[in-house]
Formats: sequence, C-alpha cells, structure tokens
Amino acid sequence: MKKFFHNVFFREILKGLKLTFSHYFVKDITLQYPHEKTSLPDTFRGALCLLRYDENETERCVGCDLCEAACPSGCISVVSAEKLESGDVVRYATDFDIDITKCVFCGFCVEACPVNALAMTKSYEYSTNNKRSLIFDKAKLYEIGDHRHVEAKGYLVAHDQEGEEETVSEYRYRFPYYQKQEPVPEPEKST
Amino acid sequence: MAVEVTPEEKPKEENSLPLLRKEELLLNLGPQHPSTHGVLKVIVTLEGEKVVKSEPVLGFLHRGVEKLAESVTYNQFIPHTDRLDYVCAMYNNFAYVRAVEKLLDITVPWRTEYLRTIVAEVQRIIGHLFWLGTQALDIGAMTVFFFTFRDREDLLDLFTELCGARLTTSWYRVGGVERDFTQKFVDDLSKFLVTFDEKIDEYDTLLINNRIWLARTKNIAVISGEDAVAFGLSGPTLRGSGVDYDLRKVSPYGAYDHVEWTVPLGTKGDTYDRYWIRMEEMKESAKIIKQCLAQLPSGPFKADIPQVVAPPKEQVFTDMDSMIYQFKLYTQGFKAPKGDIYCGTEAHKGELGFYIVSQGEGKPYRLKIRAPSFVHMGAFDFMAKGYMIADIITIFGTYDIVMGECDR
Amino acid sequence: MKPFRIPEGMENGENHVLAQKICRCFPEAYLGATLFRGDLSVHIQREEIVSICRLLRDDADLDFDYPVHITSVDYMGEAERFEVVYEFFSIREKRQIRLKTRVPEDDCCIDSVTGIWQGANYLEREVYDMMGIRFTNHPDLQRILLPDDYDEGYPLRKNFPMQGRGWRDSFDFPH
Amino acid sequence: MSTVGKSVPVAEGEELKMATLTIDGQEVVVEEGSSLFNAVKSIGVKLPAMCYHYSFSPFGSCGICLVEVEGKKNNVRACTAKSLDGMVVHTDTEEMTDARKKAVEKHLLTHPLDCPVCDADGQCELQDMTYDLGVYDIKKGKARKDIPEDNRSLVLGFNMERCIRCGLCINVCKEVQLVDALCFYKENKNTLVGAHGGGTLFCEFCGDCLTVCPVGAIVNKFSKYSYKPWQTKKTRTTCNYCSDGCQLTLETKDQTIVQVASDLSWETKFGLDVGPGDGHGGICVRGRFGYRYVESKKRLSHALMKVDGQLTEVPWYKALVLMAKQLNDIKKNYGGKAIAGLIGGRCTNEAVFLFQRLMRSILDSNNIDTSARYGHMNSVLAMQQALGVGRSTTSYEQIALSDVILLVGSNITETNPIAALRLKKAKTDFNAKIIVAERWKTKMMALATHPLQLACDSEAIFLQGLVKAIITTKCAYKPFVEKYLEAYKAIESAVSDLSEEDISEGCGLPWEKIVEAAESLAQSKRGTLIWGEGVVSQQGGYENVQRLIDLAFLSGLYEKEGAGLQPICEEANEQGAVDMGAVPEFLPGQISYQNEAERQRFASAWHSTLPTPEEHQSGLSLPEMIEAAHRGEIKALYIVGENPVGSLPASFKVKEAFEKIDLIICQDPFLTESGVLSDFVLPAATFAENEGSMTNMAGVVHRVSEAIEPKVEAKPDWKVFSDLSRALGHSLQFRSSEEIYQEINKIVPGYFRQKLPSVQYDSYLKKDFVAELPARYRALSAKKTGDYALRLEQGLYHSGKLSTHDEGLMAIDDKALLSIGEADAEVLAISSGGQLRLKTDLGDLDVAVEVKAELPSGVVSFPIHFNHPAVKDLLEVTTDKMSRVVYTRQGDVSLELDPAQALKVLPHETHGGEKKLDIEQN
Repeated sequence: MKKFFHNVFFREILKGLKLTFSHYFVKDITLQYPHEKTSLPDTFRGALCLLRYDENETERCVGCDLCEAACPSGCISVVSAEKLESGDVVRYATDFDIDITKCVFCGFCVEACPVNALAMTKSYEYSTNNKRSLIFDKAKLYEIGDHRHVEAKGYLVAHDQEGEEETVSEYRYRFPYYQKQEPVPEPEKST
Repeated sequence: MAVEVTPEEKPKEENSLPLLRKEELLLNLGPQHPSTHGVLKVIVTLEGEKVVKSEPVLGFLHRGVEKLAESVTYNQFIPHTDRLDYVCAMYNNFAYVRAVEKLLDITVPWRTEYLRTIVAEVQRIIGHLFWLGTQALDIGAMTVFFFTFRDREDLLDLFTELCGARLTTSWYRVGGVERDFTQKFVDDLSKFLVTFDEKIDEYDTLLINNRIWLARTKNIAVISGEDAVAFGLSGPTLRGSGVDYDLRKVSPYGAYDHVEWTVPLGTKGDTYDRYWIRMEEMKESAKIIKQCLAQLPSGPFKADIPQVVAPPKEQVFTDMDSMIYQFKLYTQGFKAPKGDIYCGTEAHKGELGFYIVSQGEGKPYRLKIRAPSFVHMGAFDFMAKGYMIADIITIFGTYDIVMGECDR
Repeated sequence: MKPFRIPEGMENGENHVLAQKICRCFPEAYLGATLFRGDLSVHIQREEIVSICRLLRDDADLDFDYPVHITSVDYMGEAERFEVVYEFFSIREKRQIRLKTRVPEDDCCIDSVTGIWQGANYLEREVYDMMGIRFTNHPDLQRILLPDDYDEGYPLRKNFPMQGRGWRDSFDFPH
Repeated sequence: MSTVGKSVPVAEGEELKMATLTIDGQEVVVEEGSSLFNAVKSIGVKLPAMCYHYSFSPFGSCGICLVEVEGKKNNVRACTAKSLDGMVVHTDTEEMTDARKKAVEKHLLTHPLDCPVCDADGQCELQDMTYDLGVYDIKKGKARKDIPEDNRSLVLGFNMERCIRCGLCINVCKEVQLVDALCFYKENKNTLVGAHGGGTLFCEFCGDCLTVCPVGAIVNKFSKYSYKPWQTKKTRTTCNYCSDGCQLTLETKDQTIVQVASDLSWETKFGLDVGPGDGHGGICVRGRFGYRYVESKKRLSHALMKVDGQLTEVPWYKALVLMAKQLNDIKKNYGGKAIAGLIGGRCTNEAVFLFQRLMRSILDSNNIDTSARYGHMNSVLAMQQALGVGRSTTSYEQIALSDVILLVGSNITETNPIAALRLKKAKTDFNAKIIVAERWKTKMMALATHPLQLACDSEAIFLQGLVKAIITTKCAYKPFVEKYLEAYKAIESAVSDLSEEDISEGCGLPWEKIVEAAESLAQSKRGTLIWGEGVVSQQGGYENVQRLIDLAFLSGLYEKEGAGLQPICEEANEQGAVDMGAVPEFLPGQISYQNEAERQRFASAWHSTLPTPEEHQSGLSLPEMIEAAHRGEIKALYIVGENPVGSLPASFKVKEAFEKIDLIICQDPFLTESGVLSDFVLPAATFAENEGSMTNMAGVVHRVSEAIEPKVEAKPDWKVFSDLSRALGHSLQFRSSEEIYQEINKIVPGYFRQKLPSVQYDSYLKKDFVAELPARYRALSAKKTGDYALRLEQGLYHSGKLSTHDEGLMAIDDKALLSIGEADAEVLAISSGGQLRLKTDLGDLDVAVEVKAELPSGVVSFPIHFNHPAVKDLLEVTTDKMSRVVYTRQGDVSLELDPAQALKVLPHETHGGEKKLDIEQN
C-alpha cells in the first residue's frame, strides 16, 4: 500500500526535487569567469618564464640545454654560444624558444634547471588567433619573467626548488664564478 | 548519425501470413555522439529496437603512446601517462611509477606510501564522482551532474594546491612523489571528508530509488562472474558480478594493508550493481583516506637512491656529486636492469597495468599499457546483445570508459 | 629442443612448481623458465600455445582463469624476431604466470587463444594491429586501433620510422 | 685461461717469460712484468680508470683502478703494477669499491661545478664514474682555485680548473703522435697542462689531446659552448682532405657541424678492435678543425649565369636548360671533340663515374681529365705499364708491419699525417728501418733510422744510384735474378756506365749510404717503397717512378709476402677518379680506352656509342686542353671541383685560353678564379652533404655519408649530372648515389671488394723493359739555371686550395711565406718576416720570408695553397712526354733583397679582367 502511494505520488522524485530546490538558498559556488577569477595556489603550473638574478639583472640562463633534454614533449630549443662579459668568456643562450603549442606544462624543465633560471607563473590567458605567437622566444620569456617575478619566485619556493630566502646564496653556484666568500663553517648535511 | 539500410532478402513463405519484410538496420553511433565519452564509434546492428550486434570501432584517439615510450626516458614518460585516462591522471602516474619501481626493485619511504595512497584514493573519488555525474546525465538526471562536479571541483582544487595542475598532475615520481603535502592540503582534505558522507547521501536521494534510474540500470548489461573473468574485466565492472578481485587486497601495495576497509561486491552483475559498488567504494575511499591521514608517518617523501631520484635542488647548487646526478638523470635517465615485469594497479576503472621490457638502457625497450577501458570494450558486444538501442548509452557508461586510455 | 639461455640478470625458474608442471605435460614445447622480480615467465614453443593455455585454465591445480594481457615484443635482428607474451592470473590461487613464445618474421603467425578466453579477442587484435603477428583461427582478425586501410606497416615494430613520412613532421613556424 | 701477449710476431729465438696469476679465482697467463691492468682486462673485468689508455703505457695518476693483491698491505694501482708469477688478485671486493669511490671523491672535491657550461657534460668520464660507482654525499667541495682559462692557443682552450691531471693528453701526444708538445708545468702552486715552459701552444693541432680528455679541460675553441653531446647527430664519413681516407664522425646539430670526432677518444680507452694497420683512430688537424668551410658564408648558394658580363643568380632549371641547349649546339656544330671536361680529385667515385659517362656517352667526348694529372698519373701510368695495376700494391697494415721502409720525396708527416703514423708505428712498435730520402730535413727524416738528405733536384740520380748499388753489391733478390736473368743482365749493362762518384756527388750523399739503403731494401723481408710529390710532381716523374719499379723488381717487393709499393697521391679521391675513368687513357676500372672490345662492352651497357680514340686523338689531357683552347678547338669546358686558373702556373695564359672558349661551366662549392671566368657557375655540395664512396691511396674504398642537407640550393655532383643529362635529352636514370654505386659494381665487378691487386709484370719484363732501360739509366746531372730551386709544397694545415676557405685552418695558418734555409738567410742577411724579391724570366714579385732550419741551402719553398702572392705564376709549365703530367711546382729563381721597391703585383695582373665578384682573397 505504501509502495503504491510511493508510486503514485512519485515520492522519490519529489524528495530529489526538494533537495534540488533547497539549493536555491545555498550561496553560489560558481565564478563568473571573465569578471571573476579564482585565486590560484603558488604551485600553479602556468606559462613558463625566464628569470634574472636579483642583484645585477644578469640572465640566469647559461644555455646548458638541460631543460631541452628533460622536456618530455621536445618543445624547448636552446642555442648557446659564448660571449665576453666583464673579461670572462661566458656561456649564454642566444636563442631560447618554447613552443607553447607543444608544451605539456609538466614542470620538468624547471626541476632540471641547474641555475633556477626557469620558472612557471600563474599566467594562463594567452590564447590567440595567431599560432605563431605561441612560440615564446627569449625576449618574451624574459618579459613574462620580469612581469611576474613574484609568482615565479613563489613557484620555485612552493616546488622545493629554492629556499624561502636565498640563505644559501653564499655557497650557491653561479655562473660564471662562485661569489667570493669568506670561509664558512661546514654546514650540517641533512639526509 | 548515418543510417544505412541493408535489405536482406529473406523469402519467407513458411505460412500464408502476409509477407513480413524483415530488415536489419546498421546504425553508426558516434564518434561525435555526446554520450560516447569521447570519440568512440559503435556500429550497431539492430533488429527493430533490439541490438543484434554491436561492434565498437576504436582508434579515433590513438596517439601511439607505447611507441612514444620507447623514445623517452622512464621519468619523461610520466607526463605522458597523465594523458591516458585524462580524468584520473594520478592513478595512471601511480600505476606507472609502481611498475618502474618494481623493475628497478626499489622501495619508497613509508611516508611516501601513505601520501601515494591518500592521493590515489582522492583520485578514485574524483573518478567515481565524474562517472556518476556523467552516467546520470546520460540517463537523463541532470542535477546529479552538477552535484558531483561541485564536489569534484573541490578535490581538483586540492590537486592544484598539491602539484599545480588539475588534471595533468605528474605528481608521482619514480622513487617518491614530487612534493610533500602542505598543512593546507591536509586541512582542506579533512574538511572535505567531514561533509563527504552527507554528499553521498544527497546523490543517493536523487538516484537510489529514482524509478527512471532503476528502470534504466536494473537488469541491464548483465554479465556472469565466469564470463566477466573470461573477458578479463576488472574493477567495479568485475566486482559487480560478484568476483572478489581487487588488486589492493590481492597484492597489497601502498598503505592499503595498514588500513581497515572492505571490498564491496555485487550479486547480479547488472548496471545497478556496478553503480552501487562505485557508491560504496567512494565511502570506502573516504574511510581509507581518513585512516591514512591519522596514521601519516613523518619522514622523507623521496627515496634516497641518488642513481634514480634526482637530488634536492639546493644540493645541486653546491655539491659536485649532486650536480652530476642531476645532469645524468635528466639527460640519460637511470639505467634499468635487463628484464621484463608486469605490474597491475587497481585504478578506479579496473586493473591498469604496465608491462615493461628493459634492455638495460635509460629508455624502455617496450612498454605495454594494459588499459581497463580497452579490455572492457572487448566485452561490449557480448554485454549489449539483446538489449534495446537506448540501453547502449547506459552500457557505455557502465564501464566508465575513457577513450584516451582505450586508444592510447 | 632448442637451447635456452637464461638472460643475464634473471633467475632460473626451472624449479618453480608451475614451470615443472608445464614441463611435465608438454616436454617438447617447454623451453625454459625465468624468474625476475618474482614474476615467473615460461618460455614455450608456439605450436602448443593453445594446448598449454587450455591446461592452464582447465587444470584444477593451475586454474588460471583471468587473462591479464597479451602483447608482443619486437627483438629486431634476432632469428625469431617477435615474442608474444601472455600474462594470466589465477583469481583463486592469487598467482601469476607469463608465457613467452617466439614467432619468426617470415612465418609471422600463432594460434589464437580466443576459444579459451573470450577477452583474448581484442588483445590479439591489438597485437596484430601494432606488430603484424597473425593469429590463426581468430574470429575477427582486423585492425583495431588503426584504420582498416592503413598500409604503412605495423607501428610498434622497431623498424617503423619514428619521424613519420614527411607530412606533418613538424609545423613550420618561422621565427 | 687466457693469454695476453703482444699482437706482434715475436722475433725468433726470443722467448717470453710468462707469469701465472689468479684474478678473482681465474687463472691467467700473461707476460711477466706486463701491466696488471691488462691482465685483469683479459678476463673481461674492466676496472674503472681515468688515466689508462690502451694505446700507450700506464701513467697511474688517477688512482681509481685499485685492486687487492694478497700479501700486500695497501691497495695496488693495477695499471702501474707489474704482473708477477703467483699473484692472487681480487677486484670486486667491498673494500675495493669503497676505495675507488674515495678516489673519485678526491677528484670531485676539487672539481668546479661547471657541468652547466662544460662542453664535455654528458660525455664526461668523471660524471660516468660518479654515477656508476654511486659516489654520493661527499664533503663540501673546496673553493675554486681561480685558474684563468688558457685561451692563447689558436684552436684549443685549456680550462685547468676542470683538469683532473690524468695525463692522457700528454701521453697521447708523446707516445702516439711522437710530437711531445704538451707537458705538466707548475704555476702559482697549481699543476697545469700546456706547452713546454707554459708558453703558447703551437703544435700540429691534431686534436688528439682534445678527444682523449675525459673531462672538459681541453675544449675545442671553434665549437666551445655551442652544443651538448647529447644533442648531436653523429654521422660516420670519410675525410676529404688528403688521400689517407681517415674515418671521421661528423657531429651535427641543427644542420650545422659542431665537432668532428674520431675513433680515438677516452671512451675507447679499453681498446679499439683494430689491426696493426688501422692506426690509432685519431685524425689530423685538417680533419678535426677544417670542417667550417662547409658553413662558409662564401659558399655558392644559387646557380649563377653570366648575363651582360655579370654573374647573376638564376634558377636551377633555367641554368640547366640553357646549358643543355648550348652544349647540344656545340656538339652538333663542332662535334664532341670540341667539348672537354675536368673533374677534381675530391669528388666521389659515383660523381666521377657519372661525369665520365655523361661526357663520353652523351656529349661524345673523350676529353676528360682530373687533378691526378698534376702528378699521380705518373705513378698510375708507370705502374699500369709495368705491373698491370695503377694503384698501391700494399695496404696500411702491411706498411705498419714492414721491416724496411724507403720513403722518397715525400714530406709525409705534413701531407699525409695519419699515414705517417703507420710509419711511426712501424718504427716504434716493430723496429722497422726507416730510410727517408728528401731534400728537406723533414720531421720524418728526424725520426728515420737512415736519414738521407738529397741535394736539390737529385731524386733521379739517387734512384739510379740505388739501382746501381744493388747491382754492384750483387744483393738483388735471388728468385728475380734467376727467373728474369735477361732483364737483370739488361739492368746490369744499363747501369754499368754510371759512375759511383758522379752519383754520390750528384745527390750529395756518400756512396756508402746509398749502398746501405739499397742493401737494406733488397734484403728486407717485408719491405715497402713509398714515394710522394717529390717524385711524381717534379721533372722526370714518370721515369723516376719507373726507376722505383725497377728497384722494387731487384728487391723482390712483388714476390715477398707483405712487401709492396705505395704511391702517395694528393687529393682524397685522386686514385678513385683515375679508377672511375676520368682520364682519356682509361675507362672505369682502369681499362685501356684503346681496347675495342671493352669499349664496346661499356657502350652497350650505356646504350650509346663511345667516341673512338682515332678521331679524338685518344682524348685530350689537361695541358692539351689548354693548348687546344688556345687554338680555338675547344668550344665548351665543364669544370667540376677543379680550378685550372687557380692551380696552373702562368695563369694569364690559361685566362687567355678561357676567353676563347664559348661555354665554360664551373661547378664548385665556392666561386673560384675559374668560376669568375665561367658562363655558368653551379653550386655544388661539400663532402658533408654528399653521399658516395672514395678510394684512398691504398685503394681502399670508404663510404661518404650525408651528415647535413646541402646548403640552400647546392646539389650533390651526381644530382647535377643526372639533371643535366635529362635536360640534354638523354636521361641517366639515377635517383640516388646508391644506384650509381650499384651500376659501378655491375660494370666494374669487384671494385668495391677491396682486395689487394694481383701484379702481372711478366709480359712487361719480357717485352718493352729491355728496350727502355738505356734511356732510363743515362747519366744525369743535377741541373741548375737559377740561384735557388723554388718548390711549391703542401703544408700540414692545408690541403689544396679547399682548406683556404676554412676559417679554422686559416686561423692556424694564413701566412703565405717563402721558406728559406738558415744558411741562405745568413748569406742574404734576412730574418723571418723580411721581404725578398723573387725573380724569374717571367717576372718578379716580393714575398715575405720565414727562415726555417729544415731547409738546406740553395732551396726555397712556398706553400702551394696560396695564390697571393702569385708565386706560381713565376714558374714555367712543363709537360711530361710520357704521361702528359703537368709539372707546375718547381723552377729556379733568383732572390734579391730589395725591400725598397715593393712591387707586389705582377704586370699581367694589373690589366686582367675586372673582378665583378669578390673572389676569395687570402
């Protein structure tokens, strides 16, 4: 009998509708995208950029091609050469191209980079009608890097690529030479 | 939808009834049909509304991932596994790194096992939520879709917090994971789990007694346990037929044997049972995650095997040996010993296995992906035979197929 | 019987109970067995594949009811070029076995096991599609992932070009 | 058990003392006192070692190849330890692994963190060892020592921060190259590697030190910082500079050659699978650093055609059609004999073959010649006449195993440095007698056991002297004398008129020395006779080769196993060009063109008729072509990879001849002096862009493979011929170089099978030999018309004119200096850098001078590669009557110290044709 009534009055349907209608009174969880944007965590893997050293604005990238080797989709191409910089012959990247149409945003290049010259930013809005503009060249990558410096630094910290502060900068390897340093106590190894 | 008519000349003169012309109808379903979850095409032979034969046509999304694997190093292949079952990348990563670790014969620290288990179960919940939403949508219940995607979105935000991407995660690494949990991640996850049981109840409210749902799922696509085993089905599709085969229990990995949980089993082997199992599994997953979070041990999250796991970045800047390992690993990859292994992992769709043949190089010599979706498609004709044309959609859904994995 | 050499780095699996059973039942087809990371691989002659599979499934001691995967490996340059690999699981006994059998290039075929496990149908079709190994007595042996009229060979063979044949090698984006 | 011994046959009677060792439980028998490392290697255990290299003696600096020897307290360095009888050695114990790790760690501690910028990264033994041994968690490295990079050398950079002091570079230089240019030296308490005394390194620049360096301490300055090893595509090919046929590996990145690698490297330190004649796997300066001409900006990129006196770019099809039309017209109006073709000695066999087929079967002309006509044809024709084979009768392996080597008229260490290594090996490893007869005191002479410094122009007299010495001392090879008594008697009577004193005086050597040399050669077991440009490119070259052949008869060099003759040719494929029939004398396979039956065979194979020798005066050779052009008989000239205006002396005469030719086609990678005068200039591909094969001077055929795509519109030679033939209306159906290879295989069976030729001299000795002898052994005198004998010579850093287009080689040597001996310099009161005026009947010009100790007095020398100053135009051209070879490299000059009147340009150059395009200026 009860079952019959259930059948006749679509009780389970009504229960469902009740639940559905109850959501009229729940706060919206959707964002009106172009006008509202979500806040992204520091870890977000967006467009790649190239970084410079803070103190003297020199390019970090030495053109070691390790990112090219690490890239699973083969979208990076680095051409390196030598140049004279304050009396030393140094290696630098003459061309640094990332084919964003091929990039899979895995972040392996950032992990590979031995000088932390590469980082990812929160930039994700770069769709275009012109495919060719999706090949980011060196100038473009530095432009993103200069523009979104804070995000890039945040990314490196969030992905354990760099300490919170550059506390280790005294030992830290930099191209072309170590920074001249005072003798420092042997640091403890953490393994 | 293209309709082809193949008139079959059947001169029926058995009795004196007026000649009844019988036709078999060939129906091309897909590959652009919205219900096919991607680009699956099925050539259905119909007799009236009844399915006589259905032949899945695969390969619209074939990308040659197995061939690709032969030309990249073991580590470089991880982002490519993201794109197999693209809605549940974490489990693909997990299955792959487990296979490579078996090949290398290395173990990971305890904390890593727990981290991996938690994330894998979160991924399982995401997978099932995704399945539930789309399956209900296919059948006609739209609201469920909004509800499940709302919750899925919360979990995907967690993934973004964890590794920086929603779908293409690449978080698992050979010998560990890319990044440790943050406190924020643990807090958010715990918060989510508190209300998750209620949410499952909400879905149940919408579906469990819904007569349309029942009519479309009960006694549809029934398969017996023996047949399911012979077809190599796995996951909820197999357990729906009452076969107790869950790799997490059969050959425990991760932290699964350190937590309490049960394997829900179906009885009839129909679509409804499989739905019920997935709902139960979500509850079990939530249970597993809660226990894991409670037990979460401290320690490193990467194995200390320099020849396989890249050194911490800070050391690369300062140590010669770390610098060398960094370069060796990223240019040549680690050399796996000669041999071949198969390692199956229980993904939410079923058994996702990797068969790797190594010739002692930094790249796999042959890598075969045993994709559950592909194996399930082998049973499609068998399971769809005799049902109505409208049920075809339900039957696609019941496997939870993703063509990225099926076509590879 | 052909000489069988245990590959470097692998253990001999001769003493494994499953290998011994197969050896007893099919002494002329059994070539050897290896253990690697706990996985047992039994190497057999391709002629007896169906009989051995039937034994594996039907024998009460063995009871390998679950076909995990069927695949193939191309060892280009070796006398018997292709290796067909079968992996089975026993749900009751919770154990695994892998059968390996070699197929030469000039006679690239092997008997189908679809009659024993229905699931082998698609798995074998994939092997045919990707590696070009024909399965005799297969009910529906045709391309599965690639188009039916694909005539550029079998992509997973080692001599299949990695670069494609000129078209769409790379898009030309002048800087 | 295995036995380790020298690969050399041990001299009879000498017995090696053997020792039995137990290594890891295995018994090994080795020569007592030999390196323990090699004993361990013989059981298949490769101990890690950085300072070891199989090609030279152990050094023991890296301290990684540690083993445990029972009864010894400390670990033993296996490389320097001696194998002693009864030793019990363990190599793979836990302690050893740890000890090796420690040793590697020691190197890591002082190594800079340079991987990101190091060129060796990815191909670095220190990296490999760290990774393979699992060295991890080392102490913090020491601070840098701040040693500045030594970039003073022209091609090599020395980064001593990275150096691990393994000494491989020093040892390869000292023990393999026998150059000894590098050493350790101390500076500011640091041990550095560099030139002796820490000066600027200037050596042969073979680059072997670069390639054996296991880290990135020695870098190639040309490709520094421009690539990483894992990015490069490696193509194995054959060097196209000299005729040694060295195998190179071109490493290319993005269609650019970044480096040339050789088989020798630290990666092959455990041994190459080589025979004694295969060399050490290294290459010389030209092969290693002379790859940049491929990328030269001066390369021709498009086909050029002369329109209104200006060379202008035209599309290929237009050039081909117009060329074909003109060629067809000339053929119709004047016949095939008005067409002539020249092909260089660096083109592949396939290109040469197709060219001669095009000339003969389509253009109906037998006027084909190649650069072998500058000298090598003397050897080919003389040997062909006497022996029936126009090529070397020995192999590199036999040379290395010879017991006596007579080298006449060749500065082999400069012209063919890698072939010279076989001689060095013969001397150092197998104690061969090396007899060197040359005017200069060359490097090889310094190493020789019998250095014989000849007076100027006395090669012929010296060779006569050798023959006479054998006759007088009666040490001629017995079987020869018995078998060909008549011939022997004839020689005996022919030389009887020569007087020992005249000979001795003529060649400036005591008679005893000549006798000694002759006796050693005649009594040798495996003697080898080698001659080079000093014989074949000088006056009377043909006769001199005949004399050398006589010498070989008397010494039995054809009978003795392992003995033979080795003519040295100049360009990479000169031998192949002759073999492929690019000379009027021969069809492919050195088949005489006069042979009617064979000619018919080729004609039918090519479905055409071949010009008969009668109506074409047997075809014109290079000097005859120029003469015929002067007379207006040549209407069309097709030049491929050759440059007559640039290489022939008296270029104004050649230019005059060129002006009378209606159609000149020049096909070359560069715009040459001849190209400027041409109507069509076609861009050709270089060896790196070409496919095919080349035949080296020992007759071995090597593959040339395509490493990069031809630049812009350049095409490989065979492709141009193929396209042109289509335009001419007689298509030669070849789609690839491989198909031409197949055709050569079919039509010249066995050419690529690389067997030593069988020598047939029976008929020659019985027929023409006796009649020719008196003329050959007439009394000669070293004539002298001017004050100084000038010789144009090849140097180490250049090969022909091709290398002058290379930035790398030009960076090492771009100086066109006249070399003069010390004694003469003193007389003229001039020092290096001063200016001298060269004077001949043809004109005079001033050149800068370099004083060299090697030169005797009365001789000056000038590098042949440079046309500015145009020293070659001061010389007379003479043509050999027998072989039609042009002698262009010598003459007598007088010198004047008159720097005041610096007339730098010859009169005829001032009113030469105006230069429309920028020609290569040195």
